[in-house]
Amino acid sequence: MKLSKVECIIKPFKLEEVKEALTHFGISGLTVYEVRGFGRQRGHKEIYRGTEYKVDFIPKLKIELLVTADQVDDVVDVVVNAAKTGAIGDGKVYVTPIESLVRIRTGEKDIDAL
Amino acid sequence: MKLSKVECIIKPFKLEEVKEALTHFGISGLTVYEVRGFGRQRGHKEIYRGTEYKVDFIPKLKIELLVTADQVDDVVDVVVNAAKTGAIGDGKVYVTPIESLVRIRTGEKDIDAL
Amino acid sequence: MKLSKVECIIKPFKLEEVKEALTHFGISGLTVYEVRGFGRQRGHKEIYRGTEYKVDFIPKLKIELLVTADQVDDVVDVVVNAAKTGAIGDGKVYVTPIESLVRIRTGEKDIDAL
Amino acid sequence: MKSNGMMGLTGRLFRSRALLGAAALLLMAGAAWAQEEAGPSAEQFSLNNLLLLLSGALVFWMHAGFACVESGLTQAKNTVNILSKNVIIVCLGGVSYFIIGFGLMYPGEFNHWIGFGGSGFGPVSPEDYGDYTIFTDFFFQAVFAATAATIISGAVAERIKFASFIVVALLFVTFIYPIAGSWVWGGGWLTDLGFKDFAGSTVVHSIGGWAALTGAVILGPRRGKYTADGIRPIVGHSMPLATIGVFILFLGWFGFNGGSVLAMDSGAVSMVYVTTFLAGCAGGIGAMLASWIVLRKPDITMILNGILAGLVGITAGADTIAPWPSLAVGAIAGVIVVFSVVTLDRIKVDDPVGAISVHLVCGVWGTLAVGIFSFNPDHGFLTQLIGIVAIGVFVLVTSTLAWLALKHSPLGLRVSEEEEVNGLDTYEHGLEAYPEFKSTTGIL
Amino acid sequence: MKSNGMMGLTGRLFRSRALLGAAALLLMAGAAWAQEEAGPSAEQFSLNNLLLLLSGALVFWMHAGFACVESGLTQAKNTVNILSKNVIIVCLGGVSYFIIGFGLMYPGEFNHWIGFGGSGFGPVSPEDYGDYTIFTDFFFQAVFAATAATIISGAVAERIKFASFIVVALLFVTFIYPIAGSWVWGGGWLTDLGFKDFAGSTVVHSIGGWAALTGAVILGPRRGKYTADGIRPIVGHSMPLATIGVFILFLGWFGFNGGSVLAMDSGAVSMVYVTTFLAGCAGGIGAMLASWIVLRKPDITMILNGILAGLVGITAGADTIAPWPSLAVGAIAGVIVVFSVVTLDRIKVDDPVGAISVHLVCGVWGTLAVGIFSFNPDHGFLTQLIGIVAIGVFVLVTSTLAWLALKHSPLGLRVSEEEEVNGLDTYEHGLEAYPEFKSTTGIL
Amino acid sequence: MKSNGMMGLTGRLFRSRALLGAAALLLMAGAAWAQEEAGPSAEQFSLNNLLLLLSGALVFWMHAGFACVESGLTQAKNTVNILSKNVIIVCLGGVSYFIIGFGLMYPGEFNHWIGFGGSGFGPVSPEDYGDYTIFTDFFFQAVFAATAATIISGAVAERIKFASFIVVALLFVTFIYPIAGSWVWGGGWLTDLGFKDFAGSTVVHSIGGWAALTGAVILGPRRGKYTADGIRPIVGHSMPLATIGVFILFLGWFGFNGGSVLAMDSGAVSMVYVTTFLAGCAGGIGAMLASWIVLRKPDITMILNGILAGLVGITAGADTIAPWPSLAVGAIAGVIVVFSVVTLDRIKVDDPVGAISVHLVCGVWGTLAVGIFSFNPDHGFLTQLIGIVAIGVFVLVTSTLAWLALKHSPLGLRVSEEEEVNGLDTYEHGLEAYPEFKSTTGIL
Ligand SMILES: Nc1ncnc2c1ncn2[C@@H]1O[C@H](COP(=O)(O)OP(=O)(O)O)[C@@H](O)[C@H]1O
Ligand SMILES: Nc1ncnc2c1ncn2[C@@H]1O[C@H](COP(=O)(O)OP(=O)(O)O)[C@@H](O)[C@H]1O
Ligand SMILES: Nc1ncnc2c1ncn2[C@@H]1O[C@H](COP(=O)(O)OP(=O)(O)O)[C@@H](O)[C@H]1O
Repeated sequence: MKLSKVECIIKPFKLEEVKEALTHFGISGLTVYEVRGFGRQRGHKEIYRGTEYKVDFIPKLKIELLVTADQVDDVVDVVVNAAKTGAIGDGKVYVTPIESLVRIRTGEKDIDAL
Repeated sequence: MKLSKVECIIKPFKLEEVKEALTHFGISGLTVYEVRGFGRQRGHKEIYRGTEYKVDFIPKLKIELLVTADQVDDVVDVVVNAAKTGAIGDGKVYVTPIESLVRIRTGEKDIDAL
Repeated sequence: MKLSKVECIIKPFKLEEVKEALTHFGISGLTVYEVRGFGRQRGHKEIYRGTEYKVDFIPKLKIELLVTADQVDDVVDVVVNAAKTGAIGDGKVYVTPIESLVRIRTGEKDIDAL
Repeated sequence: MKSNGMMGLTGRLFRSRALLGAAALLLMAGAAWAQEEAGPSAEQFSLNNLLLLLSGALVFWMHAGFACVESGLTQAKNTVNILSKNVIIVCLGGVSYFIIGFGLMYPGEFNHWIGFGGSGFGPVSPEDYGDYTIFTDFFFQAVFAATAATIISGAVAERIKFASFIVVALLFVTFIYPIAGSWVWGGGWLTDLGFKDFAGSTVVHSIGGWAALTGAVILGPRRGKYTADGIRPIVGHSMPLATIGVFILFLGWFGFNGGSVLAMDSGAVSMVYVTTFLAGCAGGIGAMLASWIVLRKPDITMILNGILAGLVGITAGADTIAPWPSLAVGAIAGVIVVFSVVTLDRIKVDDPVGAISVHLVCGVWGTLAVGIFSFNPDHGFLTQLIGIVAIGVFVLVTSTLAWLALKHSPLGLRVSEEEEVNGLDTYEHGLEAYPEFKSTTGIL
Repeated sequence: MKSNGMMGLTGRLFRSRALLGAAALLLMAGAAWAQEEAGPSAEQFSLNNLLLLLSGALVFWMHAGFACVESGLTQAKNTVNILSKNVIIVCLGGVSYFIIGFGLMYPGEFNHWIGFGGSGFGPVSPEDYGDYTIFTDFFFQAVFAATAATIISGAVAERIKFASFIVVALLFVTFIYPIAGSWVWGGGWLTDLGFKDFAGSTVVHSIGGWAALTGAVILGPRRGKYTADGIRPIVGHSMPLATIGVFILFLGWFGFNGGSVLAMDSGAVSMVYVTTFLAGCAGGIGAMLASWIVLRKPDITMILNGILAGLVGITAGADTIAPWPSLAVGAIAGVIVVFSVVTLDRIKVDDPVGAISVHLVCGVWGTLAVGIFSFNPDHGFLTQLIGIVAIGVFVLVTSTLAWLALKHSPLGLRVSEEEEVNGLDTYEHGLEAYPEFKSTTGIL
Repeated sequence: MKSNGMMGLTGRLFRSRALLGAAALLLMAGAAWAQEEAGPSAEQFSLNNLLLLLSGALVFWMHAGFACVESGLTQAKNTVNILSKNVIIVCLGGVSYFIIGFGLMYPGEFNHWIGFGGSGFGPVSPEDYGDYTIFTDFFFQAVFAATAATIISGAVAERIKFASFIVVALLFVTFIYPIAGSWVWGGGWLTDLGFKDFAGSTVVHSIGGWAALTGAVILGPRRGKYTADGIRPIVGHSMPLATIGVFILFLGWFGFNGGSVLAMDSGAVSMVYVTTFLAGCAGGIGAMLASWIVLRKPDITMILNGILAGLVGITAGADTIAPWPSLAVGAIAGVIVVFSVVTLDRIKVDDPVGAISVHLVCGVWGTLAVGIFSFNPDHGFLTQLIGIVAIGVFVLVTSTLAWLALKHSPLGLRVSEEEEVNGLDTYEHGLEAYPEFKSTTGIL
């Protein structure tokens, strides 16, 4: 079966909820990146020693999930539901195809490596 | 329309310039990762308490941009122009296809989610 | 020739070995991300001021390699061999296709940009 | 103003007299005290001032310790807030104590409940003031006062508005602390009763601790700390900061207790150094063992709290509890603090740094310990209990009123959910504690 | 050599005499001073030495404070550089002051403009030297000297070559500071004039500040600070470091000012402690209010600068400005520093840590404040102004020459663009301050 | 118990007598010492106590310095472990020295090889004890003892089990250090021989250093340090921490050496301050130059080690080496330490923080330096050598036995490979030093 990579940019304080929703759903693992980003939500102004400046980049987390192609839609739903606050800056979920996967420990391939 | 992910490894001090060029071009958002890498540029030697050692990994930033397929070429040009110093280690820009995209806040899909 | 992106989640202390194996193999560069993840290996319990809690996320490194399609299998093998400890949590290697690549410094494209 | 000084001294003499009596009993007071009644010799006067000024400087230094402990044991996103509170409280405390607190705490002749001796002090003859100059007296007292206010800061951390904290801390250091303090050290009714609190297990630590308790309760816990699934620890962001802070506080305590002898009486001061040192050490050991046995790991935050617990514990009787029993006082405090921290969490009182356990609980323990271990037969358990309760009730009531008044004022007490989640630093201070992308320092 | 010691003392006596006169006026000097003229009693002599040695140790400690403040308020990529500068300047300052500076600053009998009393000191009778031993004298003066050099370090941070900084700092601490210092404290022409600078608002802080100003101007701003779009702040990388630094400096200031009484005169020393404490506190409050009102946020870096500003401000008159006016001196300094920081940025003088505003601007303010607030009628505004200008011109000229000479020497002054962008630590020191991949500590 | 106190004094008098003799020789002892034999005046007694108590507080403060240096120069993943070791060793050291060490080190009349004067101390007359109270004596000695144990901690860092370290450190501070110490400072056979070690280049630093050496050798190097390709440096995680630590230690050294005069003798104490200051400065300069020239970069970790090396170097003779030669002693120590660090790495003795080079190698150098530079003709190179060898052999043997016994006990000595690779903090302490995802502080 084909595999996909689901990447989710979320608000940091949502990590715990998203993780629990995904574990509950039954994903086998995930990887988290600390990132900073901007989009609609454009950062805020700060003042340092009298000078105003824009902090463009807002701390976000990226969650990366390897899943089988048939799980993708459900996984995306789970993340969207768990990560949503309704406020600007909630983030994105995007999916890319995976050509192959290997588990380092055992050498198992593709779906067996999940 | 199809979407693509443009990933750019750049020198950290170029972030501001690249960000401004991209904003000016009109991208809707971006995400930044702190990474370390090496390529042609192989790090430098340092000395710690009398022993010389090679610091292989040089701090870089990765910028990740989700754009429509027809924007890809222009975006790559914008980044290449803004990030170029002409010196070794300037970095790479590479493009991967995206299967789908969702905006967490609204559930909008694909191009609407940008 | 087509290019691929090989992503490897490994145990942090294996970085040096993997890097050396890859350099020896002849890859032209790589990029490292600091990440945290979980899978089979589920983190550990810690106690803070009397309360037990689970630290789910274990520090890992992600190595990202751009290689030509015909190198992929060998590169994966090299990484798997160098990164393996045989213990749970050794990580994954997965491959995604790349549409295009540019070297910022020179504007060289695709395989020339490696 | 001069008479105020002289009167202020009256109160303080109760401290040194009680001390001298006790010390004399066991330490066979020699030539040094003979001169006491007639006023100290010129050199003894200088020695007293030197001791108190340097001790005061060490007590001042404790504020750096509080700043480090509190920021180390809280999250990085609130660090600028914590640091700002600790820095500004010293500044505000010093000035307000000069204008009001000092006159309120040492009012001279007064009704033994409340009195005011005037603001600041004018030109007075330093030599006529007593065992040390009025400047020395003020300085040593002022750094104590600010300390008491700082205790509150940790317990209400990560959720209180900066401006609101400033208001409450100011009320506290200007009115609540000095009035309660005047009862014990200013010649008030607890002095009359024979209540013994050498350097402030109750007067400084418990008073601060009671206000910390009411604040923590009225504010409520930090979001996400107590969930349906149980307690979710919110881990402090830097153990080196917390550890440095405790070393600073331990060092400062030699000034806190050693200076509270209020005279360079070698026997008393040096015994106080020893009991303080041993109790602090025993507190650390007690907490390590308790956390290792009960919690299965030697939790460094507990060891650090344990050291402070031992120090708070010995503070009431550092001059009248002998070295061997001081080990017991400290070790018990170290064990108490571990159980207190756990218990407060069970009853959902959220105290990020353990301030209530260290300062209130062990402050009470230390004050009672005088009734148990003092070698001065005048010190009674019951008197100690009365003092603890009286001061506890007073501070509970007044601080609750202060917190509630502010809560219902337009200013309010607690930051918004958004601010709490994203960190107080960005919202209230417009600055992060560690603002760098580690690698983009090339441009930032 | 012994006579050098004795002569060095002559100069220093001007300080203590002026002090004593003023203090006596208001403080009704008692028995302690009666012995002064005949030489102190054995115990008074010991007391003086003890005060000065411990005060000197506290002043030494200020170097840790400078290191923390400067590294906290600059970028992580230059941290090893800043730390190295601060560490080595103490070492070099101490040794060079021993060999040259001390003899230049306290030359004994001299033409009141410049003189040299010799290198180091041989075996002398400590008792015959005066109010304290020559060793004590040297130690206390040497830690002061290194302080003055450290002030420069912050203003030129993040762009100066390590070797070049060492050369200029050495020239400064070896020649510029001691010569200007000899005019005021060494019995020179400004002593004769009645110029009053108790502990060095001008002699230490402004002197350092002038050299910092010329350095910052000649070096030019850091790349990217002033752009076509306006000022782009370069945010300091660690607020805890900066805050700890200010606490250290505040503590050290009790030694700086308290020790400058140069005798354990209880009235004077304790008053100095109080005025120093109050001015520092008021400085912090003034800066907080100014930044909150004018800049809309209580900027912690401004509060920290404000505390230092208040301390610098009171330093010239800590012994002759009474406690109430010391509040004014400090608060005004705190407000001044906020506006000065903003103004320097407007005129594109890039001072990463605010050293010029704190030490130069508030040093000038403090020296003038003596002319306004001193309770000693001998202190005149005009005399103060003359001293400020004279020393200002001297240091401006000499330090400019030093900076320019170095700039046009083969060594050069400023690092390359590449080095500045990537950080001085990697290039000049071959080591990063925080070198770890956080998670790969398994292998690194 | 009292007699124990009196006897303990006997031993200590050797130190002050030796000192006084030497100082008198060159410093023309004045009125102050005349009273010595008849017992000090009341004020002199107070002065002595004040000096020793404050000096002891400064020595206590050195533990904060060790904690900072050691955690700064090791990896983040082992930071909680290092901090815990440093904190608990003070606590355990203080208590065990009270119960056993003090009585063993100052046993009173004894066979000059080993004796025990009893546990703790009961109520004694502080005035009858000697030049200072028994409390003062104990406090000053206890903080020294804990220091010696802390030296070991750095050399065995990042691989030793927490519990095993505690056991060895306790054995060391309770038995090995006091017994060896009694030979030199307790009136033992090395005192008789005329061996001179003013404040402990050998007694504190080398003793700690020998135990550090045996520990580092028996434990073996950290994994990955010495590979087939050569040495792979394991870089310390925070240079600011390391630098702050050295400033703390330098400050503490004024108490360490200054207090070791054991009396407020102005000439001696102030000279000790000067020689200590100059040697520390010269050590930093020496190491900077050596590392710049030989290693091509001014390595800040070498500068920091160099300062400590200079301080360790002057410690044996701070009171009998004049200021000029103290510069030489320090500078040579600074150069030695650079070569020693490099050499130890060559022979694969893995000492993460340079403790062996600083404390052992420069401790030996400092003790020999007395034989070379002392102005007291009684001090001979040979006697110094005998003392060094005797104590070296004793500590080598006993500490080796202790390490080996523990290694072969069920407890074991070294953590598992897994633990070492992933960091001791998670396994042994269940807590990371910097536990935050920087950006998820919203939930953690
Ligand atoms: N075009 C984009 N490319 C890459 N990342 C993006 C893009 N747009 C948004 N992001 C990421 O998603 C985060 C949230 O996006 P934003 O537009 O602010 O909110 P929302 O998704 O609610 O409209 C950003 O902080 C950024 O990290
Ligand atoms: N084959 C590769 N795979 C992944 N990342 C690479 C690869 N080659 C280079 N990089 C990344 O790009 C950065 C710059 O590459 P480098 O070859 O040094 O310079 P240039 O692109 O100017 O030739 C590296 O530091 C690394 O992060
Ligand atoms: N489904 C997944 N999606 C994304 N990352 C994963 C996934 N499964 C595992 N990982 C990553 O790989 C690491 C190792 O996986 P784990 O299952 O613990 O060990 P192993 O690969 O040996 O079975 C995890 O910590 C996580 O970072």
